[in-house]
Amino acid sequence: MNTIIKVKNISKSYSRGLLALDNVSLKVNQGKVLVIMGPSGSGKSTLIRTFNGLETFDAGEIEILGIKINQNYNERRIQKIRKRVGMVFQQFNLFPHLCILDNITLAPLNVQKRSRVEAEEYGMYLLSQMGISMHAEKYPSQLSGGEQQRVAIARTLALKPELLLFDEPTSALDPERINEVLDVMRKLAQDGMTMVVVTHEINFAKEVSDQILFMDSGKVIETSTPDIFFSNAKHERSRKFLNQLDK
Amino acid sequence: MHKLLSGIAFLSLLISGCSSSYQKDTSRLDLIKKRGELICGVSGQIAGFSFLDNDGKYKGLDVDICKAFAAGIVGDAKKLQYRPLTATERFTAIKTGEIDVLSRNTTFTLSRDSTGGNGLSFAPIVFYDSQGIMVKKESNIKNIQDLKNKSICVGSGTTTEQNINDVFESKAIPYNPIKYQDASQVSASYLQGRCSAMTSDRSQLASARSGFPNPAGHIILEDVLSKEPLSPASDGTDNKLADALRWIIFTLITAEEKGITKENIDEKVKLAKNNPQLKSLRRFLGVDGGLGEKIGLRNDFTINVIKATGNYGEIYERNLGENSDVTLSRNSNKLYINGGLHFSPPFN
Amino acid sequence: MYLKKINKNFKKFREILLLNSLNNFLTIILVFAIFITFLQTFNWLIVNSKWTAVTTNIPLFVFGTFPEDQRWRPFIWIMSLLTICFLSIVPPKWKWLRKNLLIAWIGMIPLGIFLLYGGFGIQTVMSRNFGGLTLTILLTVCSSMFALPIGIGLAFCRQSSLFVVKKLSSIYIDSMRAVPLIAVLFFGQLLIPLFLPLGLEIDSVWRAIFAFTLFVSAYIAEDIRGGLQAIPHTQIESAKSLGLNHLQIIRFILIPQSLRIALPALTNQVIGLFQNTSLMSILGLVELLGIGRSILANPKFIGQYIEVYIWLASVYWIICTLLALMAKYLEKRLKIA
Amino acid sequence: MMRYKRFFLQLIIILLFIGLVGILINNLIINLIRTDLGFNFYWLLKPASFALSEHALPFSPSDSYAWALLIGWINSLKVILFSLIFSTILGIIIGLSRTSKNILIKKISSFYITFIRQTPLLLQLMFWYFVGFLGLKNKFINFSNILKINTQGIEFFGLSLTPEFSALFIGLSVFTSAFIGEVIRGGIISVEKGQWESFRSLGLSERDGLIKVIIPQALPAIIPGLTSQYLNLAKNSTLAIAIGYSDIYAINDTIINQTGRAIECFIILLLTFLILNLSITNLMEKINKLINKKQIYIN
Repeated sequence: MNTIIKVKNISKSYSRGLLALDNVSLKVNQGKVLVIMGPSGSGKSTLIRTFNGLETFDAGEIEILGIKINQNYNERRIQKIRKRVGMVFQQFNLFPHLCILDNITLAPLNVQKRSRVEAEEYGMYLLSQMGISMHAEKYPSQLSGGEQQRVAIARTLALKPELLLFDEPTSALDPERINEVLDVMRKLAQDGMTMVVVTHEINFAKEVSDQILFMDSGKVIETSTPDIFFSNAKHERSRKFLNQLDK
Repeated sequence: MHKLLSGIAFLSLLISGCSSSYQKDTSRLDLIKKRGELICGVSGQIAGFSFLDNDGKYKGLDVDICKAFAAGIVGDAKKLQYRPLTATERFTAIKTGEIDVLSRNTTFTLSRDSTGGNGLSFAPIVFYDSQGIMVKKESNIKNIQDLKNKSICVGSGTTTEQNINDVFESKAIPYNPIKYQDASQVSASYLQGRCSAMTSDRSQLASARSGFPNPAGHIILEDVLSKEPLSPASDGTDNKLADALRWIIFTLITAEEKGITKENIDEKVKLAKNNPQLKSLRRFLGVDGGLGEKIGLRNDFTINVIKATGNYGEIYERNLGENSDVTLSRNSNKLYINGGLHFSPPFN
Repeated sequence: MYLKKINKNFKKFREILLLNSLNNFLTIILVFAIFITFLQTFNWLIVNSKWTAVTTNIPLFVFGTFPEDQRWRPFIWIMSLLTICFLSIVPPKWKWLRKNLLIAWIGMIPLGIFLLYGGFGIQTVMSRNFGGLTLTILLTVCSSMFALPIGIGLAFCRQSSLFVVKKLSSIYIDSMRAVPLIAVLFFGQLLIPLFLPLGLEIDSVWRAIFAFTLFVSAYIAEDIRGGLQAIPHTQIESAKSLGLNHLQIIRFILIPQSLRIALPALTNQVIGLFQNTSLMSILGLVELLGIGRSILANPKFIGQYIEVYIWLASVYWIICTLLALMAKYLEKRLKIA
Repeated sequence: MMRYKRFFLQLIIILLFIGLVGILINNLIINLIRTDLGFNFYWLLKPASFALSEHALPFSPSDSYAWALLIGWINSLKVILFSLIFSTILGIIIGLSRTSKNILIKKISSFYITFIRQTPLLLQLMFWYFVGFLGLKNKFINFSNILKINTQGIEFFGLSLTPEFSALFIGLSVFTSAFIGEVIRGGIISVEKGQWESFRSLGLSERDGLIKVIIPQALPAIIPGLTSQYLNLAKNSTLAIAIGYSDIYAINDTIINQTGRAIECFIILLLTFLILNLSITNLMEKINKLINKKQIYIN
């Protein structure tokens, strides 16, 4: 089985001496779903953003799809990674000046240099998969949050990525819109996509994930399967966190 | 202060020393011929001299002089571009080559002519003028003394401004100069009562008065503030062009002297060609002598010039004479044989 | 019943106009002042005004001293500009035309230069003969079209991480914004020739365009910088994570978005530029105001200041208002997009 | 590796820049020699030999060019200062009128703003001067010796102003006030709606609420806009030349005309404006700081 992500002892500190990441290591195999949980400010977002070079780190090494990066920022390698890894953000981050279809085809056309016909065809296919093909000509501001997030997922899928990163994809959505996005993510997981998801959605984590990573203050507190984590967490800190979420 | 100034001067000398290997270029005259077109700087704001008529064409004495230059140098009075210039721009425009020749009511003075001053070269005088003062009849102002502590409208940055200052200062009469950029603004604000008097060249005063609603209500005072010989100018470092301009003006004057006009020029040419004994006419019209080539023009340049504009008298009549809008009597601007000042050296 | 209705209407009227005693007073005074002004203006229009300076010179106001038999050329150009303005406001259904609108806009400059200067089969006309509204429009269109890319470039340079680039562009922008426009135009008209090697001459219209471009680009740069700062950082992050490189992010994300945000400010720049071309009348070009001054110098029209000024003011006002309306419409459309 | 690359890139840019400037200066020097213009500042000490109608300090034509420039500079400052004060007052009135509930006032002020902003300042100045003042002829306004307005200018409590100054002053003030009005309106709008509702619910009068609640909060948004309008006002004052007022630019123009020293005069003009700009910006920054300090205390 192929290892997609291999993180070895990475650390990152902010200028004030606070540690954002403290000696974090992890591994994700192909087709697996890793869910990262933890209270806010625990470094989950920082961690996931190091995977495609949006954040730098001070020590350690990351290997993504066989490409190694370390504390020395290497533009070319990071660019290689970004071409093969998709990322979905909390705030959707669609481009407001482009219509939906143009949002989706921007990267395939300019990064992968595909033909316009091919890119648009594939974009329309993805939109219909997401159930929003009727909005192709509209602009992001005319769509609801759930629809926008599905467009954002389609936009990353258009590059045919080998790994998907989700940074709290549902926390900016209205409660009734959350499921339309989670359904899409479930389907992706079933199709065998390798995913790393930062989320607070317990049900989603229980159902879909193969592994749960619990973080606090930049440290990895616990790594276990969802069954164990939710029923019988090893660590005191994890149990406290779960209790609070239940309330 | 002095130290700073001399410091800057020293620095500039130092820099200029580095590029002294510079060489003088060919004459602008050749450039004009090559271009096939003359660029003439005019005012565009003075009736009778140069102003924009309803049909969008410039007219006036200064404009006709431009035409004569174009006809003489390029051979066609239509191969001519006008560039309306403000008083401030005019000398820099010559120096930078923006225009070839300036024909814009410019007074011939030493400092403008000298290399230490504006570094121009003046063609012969095309209009003998003098500076005067115009007041309203009803104001009862009779002479300069009456203008004590009064406002006087004047065009800024002109010799007019300096002359009025010299005269009033020497007579210790305090006055209040109100300065404008355009000649038209000077007369407008005088007319509207901003100033008790306006000063300018007398020709311009007359030309302005002709356009006033009640010309008879304004008088030009007897006092003459200065001599104002108006003449076209070109770059002072370019003798070849200056020569050509000079003799084109003389052509206009000589033509009047010899009685050659726009109408009879063809006859005169025929006459000169058929009569070898008319030596001076033959030389003047370029049949003999090859005079034109000596100043870098075609031998028959005089014919082109006269055909384009007529002689000096015709130009004057057309723009300033009895039948024009301005009606200014010729006085000093007659030929010397008629008691005026215009005189041309011989075409030998 | 009827009375009640009147009373109700009156109350409404009072609510709108007369809120309290101070407002009462103000309203009455204002109504009175407006009435007087109207009466005076009307009286003047009927009795005293003479419009010959305007009416006999309309072609001069529009085309300046452009040769009479060639006036169709600037006319065609102005008309095509109007058409393209119209097309930008009310975009046509055809997608190909919409996509090529930008190219058409850029094409307006070579078209205008070709039509005005001539050559390639039509009679050449030197720029000294340009004047009136034609020259005003030429100055505005060319300067703004040149200043926009330069301004964008400067804005990015000012944000650059290279110290030298950042400092140079900051110095340029700040010092350009510190000097009066007329000084820059003066530089363009009188001093540029001194900085050029011998034999290289740029005609005065182009020097004016150059000076306007220098000046306006500094202001545009600051507007664009404001737009750039208003773009959320997450936009860049998401573009990065899609694998777009530095130049692609600038081209596809930053420039279009900052332009959209800065659009109101940019329109104001263009309107300001259009008005400021009138400064060239002090520096010897006979654009719209300059031609007005030349006409006032003609002895036939002396003293018709008010009429000429009112006429010029209304021409400027109409065109500027049209520009402003156009921009408002565009803004509204871009808000959804 | 990266750092070297960046260093060399910057070095190349600097060299290119210096090269370009060098070529231009070289051209300039060649041209100055060719046209015998030269470059020095000695002429500043020569007598100006032109008179000025408007001077705050004693001036006669035998005074030096440098002194004439100073006079011009004082004239500029005078008109800038007057217009700055008057345009601010007018601008505040316009800005508040635009937020007024009286529809008539609102419409008039918005018409005023669009009309003034949509016509060139130069044209407005000429209108004020040639039509506004010179067109008055004998019909002049006279309020019992307190305020007189006629062809000879404005007389206000014995302070007489020339028509050139008055036209420039009024033209600049009117023009700038339209822009200041917009700045003020923008500032007032930037205050949250809740603030209006809350002071009204506290029973404060509309005027008290505006002065004590809204304006202090709007000021931080107003000051930067106001600064740039003041800077524009200072720059626009150079249009004085069109209506015969002897400001710094007009005097520079006359001197260039007399001496042909275009480059030197231009340098002087630029330097003076840089100084003026810096002083206005600094002053406004101090005001800004003062306001911010006060705000902290309030908070």
